[in-house]
Amino acid sequence: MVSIQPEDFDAAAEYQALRDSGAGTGAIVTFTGLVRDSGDKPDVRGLYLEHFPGMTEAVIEDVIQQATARWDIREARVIHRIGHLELSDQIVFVGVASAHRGDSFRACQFIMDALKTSAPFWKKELMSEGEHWVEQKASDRQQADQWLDQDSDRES
Amino acid sequence: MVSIQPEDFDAAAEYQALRDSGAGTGAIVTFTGLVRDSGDKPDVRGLYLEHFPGMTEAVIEDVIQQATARWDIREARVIHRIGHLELSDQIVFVGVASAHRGDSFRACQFIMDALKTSAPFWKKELMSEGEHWVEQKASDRQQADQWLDQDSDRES
Amino acid sequence: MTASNITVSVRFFARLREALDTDQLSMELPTGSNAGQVLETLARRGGEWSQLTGGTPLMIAVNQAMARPSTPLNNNDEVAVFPPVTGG
Amino acid sequence: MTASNITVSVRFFARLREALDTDQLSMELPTGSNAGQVLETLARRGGEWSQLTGGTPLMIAVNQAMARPSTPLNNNDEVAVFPPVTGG
Repeated sequence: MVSIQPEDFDAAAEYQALRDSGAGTGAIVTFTGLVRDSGDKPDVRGLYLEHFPGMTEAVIEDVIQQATARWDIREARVIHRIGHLELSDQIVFVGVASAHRGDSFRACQFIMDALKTSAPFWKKELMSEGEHWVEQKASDRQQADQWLDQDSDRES
Repeated sequence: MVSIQPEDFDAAAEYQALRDSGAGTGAIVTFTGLVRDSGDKPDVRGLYLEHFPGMTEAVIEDVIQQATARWDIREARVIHRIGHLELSDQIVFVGVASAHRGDSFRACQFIMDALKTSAPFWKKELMSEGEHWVEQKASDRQQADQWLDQDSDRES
Repeated sequence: MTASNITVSVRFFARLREALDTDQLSMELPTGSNAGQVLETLARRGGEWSQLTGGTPLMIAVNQAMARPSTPLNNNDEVAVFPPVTGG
Repeated sequence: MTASNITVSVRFFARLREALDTDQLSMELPTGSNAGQVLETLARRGGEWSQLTGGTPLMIAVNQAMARPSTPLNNNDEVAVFPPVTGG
Protein backbone atom coordinates (compact mmCIF):
# COMPACT_ATOMS: atom_id res chain seq x y z
CA MET A 1 0.00 0.00 0.00
CA VAL A 2 1.45 3.32 -1.11
CA SER A 3 -0.24 6.67 -0.51
CA ILE A 4 1.01 10.16 -1.35
CA GLN A 5 -1.29 12.67 0.31
CA PRO A 6 -1.47 16.19 1.73
CA GLU A 7 -3.60 14.96 4.67
CA ASP A 8 -2.15 13.75 7.94
CA PHE A 9 -2.21 9.98 8.52
CA ASP A 10 -3.26 7.84 11.46
CA ALA A 11 -0.23 5.75 12.46
CA ALA A 12 -2.45 3.67 14.77
CA ALA A 13 -4.73 2.69 11.88
CA GLU A 14 -1.68 1.75 9.79
CA TYR A 15 -0.33 -0.41 12.62
CA GLN A 16 -3.73 -2.10 12.91
CA ALA A 17 -3.77 -2.83 9.19
CA LEU A 18 -0.34 -4.47 9.54
CA ARG A 19 -1.61 -6.54 12.49
CA ASP A 20 -4.51 -7.66 10.32
CA SER A 21 -2.08 -8.98 7.69
CA GLY A 22 -2.70 -12.52 8.93
CA ALA A 23 -2.04 -14.93 11.75
CA GLY A 24 1.46 -15.72 10.43
CA THR A 25 2.64 -12.22 11.31
CA GLY A 26 4.99 -12.27 14.28
CA ALA A 27 6.80 -8.95 13.92
CA ILE A 28 5.80 -5.42 12.94
CA VAL A 29 8.32 -2.60 12.53
CA THR A 30 7.17 0.94 11.85
CA PHE A 31 9.11 4.09 11.07
CA THR A 32 7.58 7.56 11.30
CA GLY A 33 9.37 10.75 10.30
CA LEU A 34 8.36 14.04 11.94
CA VAL A 35 9.19 17.69 11.19
CA ARG A 36 11.84 18.61 13.76
CA ASP A 37 12.05 22.11 15.18
CA SER A 38 15.77 22.08 15.80
CA GLY A 39 18.90 20.70 14.20
CA ASP A 40 20.70 22.26 11.26
CA LYS A 41 18.51 25.37 11.16
CA PRO A 42 16.84 26.36 14.43
CA ASP A 43 14.85 28.98 12.55
CA VAL A 44 12.72 26.53 10.50
CA ARG A 45 8.97 27.18 10.88
CA GLY A 46 7.68 24.49 8.57
CA LEU A 47 8.21 22.59 5.34
CA TYR A 48 6.78 22.54 1.85
CA LEU A 49 7.03 19.20 0.04
CA GLU A 50 6.85 18.97 -3.76
CA HIS A 51 6.74 15.66 -5.64
CA PHE A 52 6.50 14.19 -9.14
CA PRO A 53 2.99 12.69 -9.30
CA GLY A 54 2.93 9.24 -10.83
CA MET A 55 6.67 8.64 -10.72
CA THR A 56 6.73 8.91 -6.92
CA GLU A 57 4.19 6.11 -6.49
CA ALA A 58 5.94 3.96 -9.12
CA VAL A 59 9.35 4.37 -7.45
CA ILE A 60 8.01 3.46 -4.01
CA GLU A 61 6.10 0.45 -5.38
CA ASP A 62 9.36 -0.68 -6.98
CA VAL A 63 11.26 -0.23 -3.70
CA ILE A 64 8.63 -2.36 -1.93
CA GLN A 65 8.99 -5.01 -4.64
CA GLN A 66 12.76 -5.04 -4.09
CA ALA A 67 12.23 -5.46 -0.35
CA THR A 68 9.72 -8.26 -0.95
CA ALA A 69 12.19 -10.09 -3.20
CA ARG A 70 14.97 -9.72 -0.65
CA TRP A 71 13.23 -10.48 2.65
CA ASP A 72 10.31 -12.61 3.75
CA ILE A 73 7.75 -9.89 4.38
CA ARG A 74 3.97 -10.19 4.51
CA GLU A 75 2.94 -6.59 4.00
CA ALA A 76 4.51 -3.16 3.60
CA ARG A 77 2.70 0.17 3.89
CA VAL A 78 4.18 3.54 2.91
CA ILE A 79 2.57 6.96 3.31
CA HIS A 80 4.30 10.20 2.37
CA ARG A 81 2.78 13.61 2.81
CA ILE A 82 3.14 16.54 0.40
CA GLY A 83 2.39 20.25 0.59
CA HIS A 84 2.72 22.42 3.68
CA LEU A 85 3.75 20.84 6.97
CA GLU A 86 4.10 22.39 10.39
CA LEU A 87 6.67 21.63 13.08
CA SER A 88 6.06 18.24 14.75
CA ASP A 89 3.82 17.10 11.88
CA GLN A 90 4.14 13.55 10.63
CA ILE A 91 5.86 13.44 7.20
CA VAL A 92 6.33 9.78 6.34
CA PHE A 93 5.27 6.34 7.55
CA VAL A 94 6.87 3.02 6.61
CA GLY A 95 5.49 -0.13 8.23
CA VAL A 96 6.43 -3.75 7.56
CA ALA A 97 4.82 -6.97 8.84
CA SER A 98 6.66 -10.28 8.68
CA ALA A 99 6.98 -13.61 10.45
CA HIS A 100 10.37 -12.78 12.01
CA ARG A 101 11.77 -9.58 13.42
CA GLY A 102 15.01 -9.46 11.39
CA ASP A 103 13.11 -9.31 8.11
CA SER A 104 10.82 -6.53 9.40
CA PHE A 105 13.67 -4.40 10.68
CA ARG A 106 15.79 -4.75 7.58
CA ALA A 107 12.95 -4.29 5.08
CA CYS A 108 11.63 -1.21 6.91
CA GLN A 109 15.04 0.43 7.03
CA PHE A 110 15.80 -0.51 3.41
CA ILE A 111 12.51 1.00 2.18
CA MET A 112 13.13 4.19 4.13
CA ASP A 113 16.75 4.50 2.96
CA ALA A 114 15.78 3.87 -0.68
CA LEU A 115 12.88 6.31 -0.50
CA LYS A 116 15.26 9.02 0.75
CA THR A 117 17.46 8.77 -2.35
CA SER A 118 15.11 7.51 -5.09
CA ALA A 119 11.59 8.85 -4.58
CA PRO A 120 11.08 12.22 -6.30
CA PHE A 121 10.19 14.43 -3.33
CA TRP A 122 11.77 17.81 -2.64
CA LYS A 123 11.66 19.61 0.64
CA LYS A 124 11.68 23.35 1.07
CA GLU A 125 12.38 24.75 4.52
CA LEU A 126 10.24 27.73 5.48
CA MET A 127 12.11 30.13 7.76
CA SER A 128 10.80 33.18 9.59
CA GLU A 129 12.47 35.16 6.81
CA GLY A 130 12.48 33.46 3.44
CA GLU A 131 12.65 29.85 2.41
CA HIS A 132 15.14 27.52 0.76
CA TRP A 133 15.31 24.13 -0.88
CA VAL A 134 16.98 21.42 1.19
CA GLU A 135 20.11 19.85 -0.31
CA GLN A 136 20.49 16.06 -0.35
CA LYS A 137 22.81 14.76 2.34
CA ALA A 138 25.79 12.62 1.41
CA SER A 139 24.98 10.47 4.45
CA ASP A 140 21.58 9.58 2.98
CA ARG A 141 23.26 8.40 -0.18
CA GLN A 142 25.79 6.33 1.78
CA GLN A 143 23.02 4.88 3.93
CA ALA A 144 21.15 3.75 0.80
CA ASP A 145 24.31 2.44 -0.87
CA GLN A 146 25.15 0.15 2.03
CA TRP A 147 22.30 -2.18 1.02
CA LEU A 148 24.13 -2.89 -2.24
CA ASP A 149 26.97 -4.55 -0.31
CA GLN A 150 24.95 -6.67 2.06
CA ASP A 151 23.74 -10.21 1.81
CA SER A 152 20.11 -10.77 2.61
CA ASP A 153 21.07 -12.80 5.68
CA ARG A 154 18.08 -13.83 7.73
CA GLU A 155 17.56 -15.03 11.22
CA SER A 156 14.41 -16.57 12.58
CA MET B 1 9.82 3.49 30.46
CA VAL B 2 9.76 -0.24 31.17
CA SER B 3 6.60 -2.18 31.98
CA ILE B 4 6.19 -5.91 32.59
CA GLN B 5 2.48 -6.68 32.65
CA PRO B 6 -0.10 -9.40 32.05
CA GLU B 7 -2.47 -6.87 30.41
CA ASP B 8 -2.46 -6.07 26.72
CA PHE B 9 -0.93 -2.74 25.70
CA ASP B 10 -2.06 0.05 23.38
CA ALA B 11 0.63 0.47 20.72
CA ALA B 12 -1.07 3.69 19.55
CA ALA B 13 -0.76 5.25 23.02
CA GLU B 14 2.92 4.24 23.14
CA TYR B 15 3.53 5.83 19.77
CA GLN B 16 1.80 9.01 20.95
CA ALA B 17 4.00 9.10 24.06
CA LEU B 18 7.08 8.86 21.82
CA ARG B 19 5.73 11.70 19.62
CA ASP B 20 5.30 13.77 22.76
CA SER B 21 8.99 13.32 23.61
CA GLY B 22 9.70 16.83 22.37
CA ALA B 23 9.94 18.99 19.27
CA GLY B 24 13.49 17.73 18.56
CA THR B 25 12.16 14.26 17.72
CA GLY B 26 12.39 13.56 14.00
CA ALA B 27 12.22 9.78 13.88
CA ILE B 28 10.24 7.10 15.73
CA VAL B 29 10.83 3.39 15.23
CA THR B 30 8.59 0.82 16.88
CA PHE B 31 8.80 -2.95 17.05
CA THR B 32 5.87 -5.12 18.10
CA GLY B 33 6.07 -8.88 18.55
CA LEU B 34 2.90 -10.97 18.10
CA VAL B 35 2.06 -14.60 18.87
CA ARG B 36 2.24 -16.34 15.50
CA ASP B 37 -0.06 -19.21 14.66
CA SER B 38 2.31 -20.96 12.30
CA GLY B 39 6.01 -21.57 11.97
CA ASP B 40 7.96 -24.21 13.82
CA LYS B 41 4.90 -25.83 15.44
CA PRO B 42 1.63 -25.36 13.57
CA ASP B 43 -0.19 -26.88 16.54
CA VAL B 44 0.52 -24.03 18.98
CA ARG B 45 -2.65 -22.67 20.61
CA GLY B 46 -1.09 -20.06 22.84
CA LEU B 47 1.83 -19.15 25.08
CA TYR B 48 2.57 -18.91 28.77
CA LEU B 49 5.29 -16.45 29.71
CA GLU B 50 7.16 -16.71 33.01
CA HIS B 51 9.66 -14.10 34.21
CA PHE B 52 11.95 -13.23 37.12
CA PRO B 53 10.28 -10.23 38.79
CA GLY B 54 12.72 -7.47 39.63
CA MET B 55 15.61 -8.79 37.60
CA THR B 56 13.63 -8.50 34.36
CA GLU B 57 13.01 -4.78 34.84
CA ALA B 58 16.64 -4.18 35.91
CA VAL B 59 18.03 -5.99 32.85
CA ILE B 60 15.81 -4.04 30.44
CA GLU B 61 16.62 -0.71 32.12
CA ASP B 62 20.29 -1.59 31.72
CA VAL B 63 19.80 -2.44 28.03
CA ILE B 64 18.10 0.94 27.51
CA GLN B 65 21.03 2.64 29.28
CA GLN B 66 23.46 0.88 26.94
CA ALA B 67 21.43 2.04 23.93
CA THR B 68 21.32 5.60 25.29
CA ALA B 69 25.10 5.62 25.74
CA ARG B 70 25.63 4.31 22.23
CA TRP B 71 23.14 6.27 20.14
CA ASP B 72 21.57 9.71 20.34
CA ILE B 73 18.08 8.75 21.45
CA ARG B 74 15.47 10.90 23.16
CA GLU B 75 13.20 8.25 24.63
CA ALA B 76 12.82 4.47 24.70
CA ARG B 77 9.74 2.56 25.82
CA VAL B 78 9.61 -1.20 26.40
CA ILE B 79 6.56 -3.27 27.37
CA HIS B 80 6.65 -7.04 27.77
CA ARG B 81 3.66 -9.15 28.65
CA ILE B 82 3.68 -12.18 30.95
CA GLY B 83 1.21 -14.96 31.69
CA HIS B 84 -1.18 -16.52 29.19
CA LEU B 85 -1.29 -15.19 25.65
CA GLU B 86 -3.50 -16.22 22.75
CA LEU B 87 -2.64 -16.44 19.07
CA SER B 88 -2.22 -12.99 17.44
CA ASP B 89 -1.83 -11.34 20.85
CA GLN B 90 0.79 -8.63 21.24
CA ILE B 91 3.77 -9.89 23.31
CA VAL B 92 6.33 -7.13 23.30
CA PHE B 93 6.69 -3.48 22.30
CA VAL B 94 9.95 -1.56 21.83
CA GLY B 95 9.72 2.06 20.69
CA VAL B 96 12.51 4.60 20.25
CA ALA B 97 12.34 8.33 19.50
CA SER B 98 15.37 10.23 18.25
CA ALA B 99 16.37 13.17 16.10
CA HIS B 100 17.62 11.01 13.22
CA ARG B 101 16.33 7.77 11.75
CA GLY B 102 19.58 5.79 11.92
CA ASP B 103 19.76 6.13 15.69
CA SER B 104 16.12 5.07 16.11
CA PHE B 105 16.45 2.01 13.90
CA ARG B 106 19.69 0.81 15.47
CA ALA B 107 18.66 1.47 19.08
CA CYS B 108 15.29 -0.25 18.62
CA GLN B 109 16.84 -3.33 17.06
CA PHE B 110 19.65 -3.42 19.64
CA ILE B 111 17.17 -3.27 22.54
CA MET B 112 15.05 -6.03 21.04
CA ASP B 113 18.06 -8.25 20.29
CA ALA B 114 19.50 -7.76 23.79
CA LEU B 115 16.12 -8.37 25.42
CA LYS B 116 15.85 -11.70 23.58
CA THR B 117 19.08 -13.01 25.09
CA SER B 118 19.40 -11.17 28.42
CA ALA B 119 15.97 -10.50 29.93
CA PRO B 120 14.78 -13.40 32.13
CA PHE B 121 11.59 -14.42 30.34
CA TRP B 122 10.70 -17.99 29.45
CA LYS B 123 8.09 -18.98 26.94
CA LYS B 124 6.02 -22.15 27.11
CA GLU B 125 4.11 -23.18 24.00
CA LEU B 126 0.65 -24.53 24.69
CA MET B 127 -0.35 -27.21 22.17
CA SER B 128 -3.71 -28.88 21.68
CA GLU B 129 -2.14 -31.81 23.54
CA GLY B 130 0.39 -30.84 26.16
CA GLU B 131 2.84 -27.99 26.42
CA HIS B 132 6.59 -27.48 26.26
CA TRP B 133 9.21 -24.90 27.08
CA VAL B 134 10.71 -23.12 24.09
CA GLU B 135 14.48 -23.55 23.61
CA GLN B 136 16.64 -20.50 22.92
CA LYS B 137 17.62 -20.14 19.28
CA ALA B 138 21.29 -19.92 18.29
CA SER B 139 20.25 -17.24 15.79
CA ASP B 140 18.99 -15.00 18.61
CA ARG B 141 22.34 -15.27 20.34
CA GLN B 142 24.21 -14.47 17.10
CA GLN B 143 21.88 -11.55 16.42
CA ALA B 144 22.66 -10.10 19.87
CA ASP B 145 26.39 -10.78 19.55
CA GLN B 146 26.69 -8.81 16.31
CA TRP B 147 26.30 -5.55 18.27
CA LEU B 148 29.59 -6.30 20.05
CA ASP B 149 31.47 -5.99 16.77
CA GLN B 150 29.90 -2.84 15.44
CA ASP B 151 30.92 0.74 15.73
CA SER B 152 28.22 3.16 16.74
CA ASP B 153 28.38 4.85 13.35
CA ARG B 154 25.72 7.49 12.90
CA GLU B 155 24.27 9.27 9.98
CA SER B 156 22.12 12.34 10.18
CA MET C 1 8.26 17.81 -36.62
CA THR C 2 10.34 16.79 -39.62
CA ALA C 3 10.90 13.14 -40.52
CA SER C 4 14.33 13.18 -38.90
CA ASN C 5 13.21 14.85 -35.68
CA ILE C 6 11.46 13.70 -32.51
CA THR C 7 9.42 15.79 -30.11
CA VAL C 8 9.86 15.36 -26.37
CA SER C 9 8.33 17.13 -23.41
CA VAL C 10 10.67 18.26 -20.66
CA ARG C 11 9.58 18.83 -17.05
CA PHE C 12 11.40 20.58 -14.22
CA PHE C 13 10.91 20.27 -10.48
CA ALA C 14 11.70 22.03 -7.23
CA ARG C 15 14.70 24.39 -7.18
CA LEU C 16 15.23 23.89 -10.92
CA ARG C 17 11.60 24.67 -11.78
CA GLU C 18 11.84 27.88 -9.77
CA ALA C 19 15.24 28.92 -11.16
CA LEU C 20 14.14 28.34 -14.78
CA ASP C 21 10.65 29.69 -14.09
CA THR C 22 9.41 26.77 -16.19
CA ASP C 23 7.28 23.74 -15.31
CA GLN C 24 7.33 22.12 -18.68
CA LEU C 25 8.32 22.73 -22.28
CA SER C 26 8.28 20.88 -25.56
CA MET C 27 11.26 20.59 -27.85
CA GLU C 28 12.37 18.98 -31.10
CA LEU C 29 15.55 16.97 -31.29
CA PRO C 30 17.20 14.95 -34.05
CA THR C 31 16.10 11.31 -34.11
CA GLY C 32 18.61 9.27 -32.11
CA SER C 33 19.13 11.94 -29.46
CA ASN C 34 19.63 10.97 -25.84
CA ALA C 35 18.55 12.57 -22.56
CA GLY C 36 21.90 14.31 -22.09
CA GLN C 37 21.41 16.14 -25.40
CA VAL C 38 18.17 17.66 -24.04
CA LEU C 39 20.19 19.26 -21.26
CA GLU C 40 22.97 20.37 -23.62
CA THR C 41 20.51 21.94 -26.05
CA LEU C 42 18.69 23.84 -23.30
CA ALA C 43 21.94 24.93 -21.60
CA ARG C 44 22.86 26.83 -24.75
CA ARG C 45 20.06 29.27 -23.91
CA GLY C 46 22.46 30.68 -21.33
CA GLY C 47 21.61 32.39 -18.04
CA GLU C 48 19.94 30.09 -15.51
CA TRP C 49 19.71 27.42 -18.21
CA SER C 50 23.48 26.91 -18.15
CA GLN C 51 23.18 25.10 -14.83
CA LEU C 52 21.70 22.14 -16.74
CA THR C 53 25.25 21.25 -17.74
CA GLY C 54 27.07 23.34 -15.18
CA GLY C 55 28.15 20.54 -12.90
CA THR C 56 25.36 20.91 -10.32
CA PRO C 57 24.19 17.38 -9.52
CA LEU C 58 20.93 16.68 -11.36
CA MET C 59 18.75 13.62 -11.78
CA ILE C 60 17.01 12.65 -15.02
CA ALA C 61 13.91 10.51 -15.52
CA VAL C 62 12.56 9.37 -18.87
CA ASN C 63 8.88 8.40 -18.85
CA GLN C 64 8.98 8.47 -15.05
CA ALA C 65 11.83 5.97 -14.71
CA MET C 66 15.29 6.99 -13.53
CA ALA C 67 17.60 7.50 -16.54
CA ARG C 68 21.09 8.59 -17.48
CA PRO C 69 22.39 11.17 -19.98
CA SER C 70 23.03 8.25 -22.34
CA THR C 71 19.42 7.03 -22.23
CA PRO C 72 18.07 7.13 -25.83
CA LEU C 73 14.86 9.04 -26.51
CA ASN C 74 11.87 8.21 -28.67
CA ASN C 75 9.19 10.44 -30.09
CA ASN C 76 6.77 11.75 -27.41
CA ASP C 77 9.00 10.73 -24.51
CA GLU C 78 8.73 12.72 -21.31
CA VAL C 79 12.08 13.83 -19.88
CA ALA C 80 12.10 15.09 -16.27
CA VAL C 81 15.05 16.97 -14.82
CA PHE C 82 15.35 17.65 -11.11
CA PRO C 83 17.75 18.16 -8.19
CA PRO C 84 18.73 15.19 -6.00
CA VAL C 85 15.63 14.16 -4.03
CA THR C 86 15.12 15.15 -0.38
CA GLY C 87 11.94 13.48 0.85
CA GLY C 88 11.41 11.34 3.91
CA MET D 1 24.97 -21.18 60.25
CA THR D 2 28.42 -21.76 61.68
CA ALA D 3 31.12 -19.08 61.68
CA SER D 4 32.78 -20.61 58.64
CA ASN D 5 29.55 -21.02 56.64
CA ILE D 6 27.32 -18.70 54.62
CA THR D 7 23.63 -19.14 53.88
CA VAL D 8 22.30 -18.44 50.38
CA SER D 9 18.86 -18.75 48.85
CA VAL D 10 18.59 -20.50 45.49
CA ARG D 11 15.76 -19.90 43.02
CA PHE D 12 14.79 -21.88 39.94
CA PHE D 13 12.74 -20.80 36.94
CA ALA D 14 10.81 -22.23 34.01
CA ARG D 15 11.76 -25.73 32.81
CA LEU D 16 14.23 -26.11 35.67
CA ARG D 17 11.69 -25.11 38.33
CA GLU D 18 9.26 -27.67 36.94
CA ALA D 19 11.84 -30.47 36.59
CA LEU D 20 13.15 -29.98 40.15
CA ASP D 21 9.65 -29.28 41.49
CA THR D 22 11.26 -26.46 43.49
CA ASP D 23 10.80 -22.69 43.38
CA GLN D 24 13.33 -21.81 46.00
CA LEU D 25 15.53 -23.39 48.69
CA SER D 26 18.02 -22.25 51.26
CA MET D 27 21.44 -23.83 51.69
CA GLU D 28 24.62 -23.47 53.70
CA LEU D 29 28.00 -23.37 52.01
CA PRO D 30 31.55 -22.87 53.27
CA THR D 31 32.60 -19.20 53.36
CA GLY D 32 34.41 -18.41 50.11
CA SER D 33 32.14 -20.57 47.94
CA ASN D 34 31.18 -19.45 44.47
CA ALA D 35 28.00 -19.80 42.41
CA GLY D 36 29.29 -22.89 40.60
CA GLN D 37 29.65 -24.69 43.94
CA VAL D 38 25.93 -24.17 44.58
CA LEU D 39 25.20 -26.13 41.43
CA GLU D 40 27.78 -28.83 42.21
CA THR D 41 26.44 -29.31 45.74
CA LEU D 42 22.86 -29.61 44.55
CA ALA D 43 23.77 -31.89 41.63
CA ARG D 44 25.05 -34.46 44.14
CA ARG D 45 21.43 -35.04 45.18
CA GLY D 46 21.16 -37.05 41.96
CA GLY D 47 18.05 -37.61 39.83
CA GLU D 48 16.78 -34.44 38.15
CA TRP D 49 19.28 -32.45 40.20
CA SER D 50 22.20 -33.89 38.22
CA GLN D 51 21.23 -31.68 35.25
CA LEU D 52 22.60 -28.69 37.20
CA THR D 53 26.08 -29.84 36.16
CA GLY D 54 25.04 -32.16 33.35
CA GLY D 55 26.10 -29.95 30.46
CA THR D 56 22.63 -28.53 29.72
CA PRO D 57 23.14 -24.81 29.13
CA LEU D 58 22.10 -22.84 32.21
CA MET D 59 22.28 -19.19 33.22
CA ILE D 60 23.13 -17.99 36.73
CA ALA D 61 22.22 -14.69 38.39
CA VAL D 62 23.50 -13.55 41.78
CA ASN D 63 21.34 -10.89 43.44
CA GLN D 64 19.49 -10.43 40.14
CA ALA D 65 22.60 -9.65 38.10
CA MET D 66 23.98 -12.06 35.51
CA ALA D 67 26.85 -14.09 37.01
CA ARG D 68 29.28 -16.91 36.24
CA PRO D 69 30.13 -20.12 38.08
CA SER D 70 33.24 -18.30 39.39
CA THR D 71 31.21 -15.44 40.93
CA PRO D 72 31.99 -15.40 44.69
CA LEU D 73 29.09 -15.55 47.14
CA ASN D 74 28.43 -13.64 50.37
CA ASN D 75 26.10 -14.44 53.22
CA ASN D 76 22.41 -13.96 52.30
CA ASP D 77 23.07 -13.78 48.58
CA GLU D 78 20.30 -14.87 46.23
CA VAL D 79 21.43 -17.28 43.51
CA ALA D 80 19.03 -17.84 40.59
CA VAL D 81 19.48 -20.70 38.13
CA PHE D 82 17.52 -20.87 34.89
CA PRO D 83 17.55 -22.06 31.28
CA PRO D 84 18.62 -19.68 28.49
CA VAL D 85 15.95 -17.00 28.22
CA THR D 86 13.29 -17.06 25.47
CA GLY D 87 11.25 -13.87 25.78
CA GLY D 88 10.41 -11.33 23.12
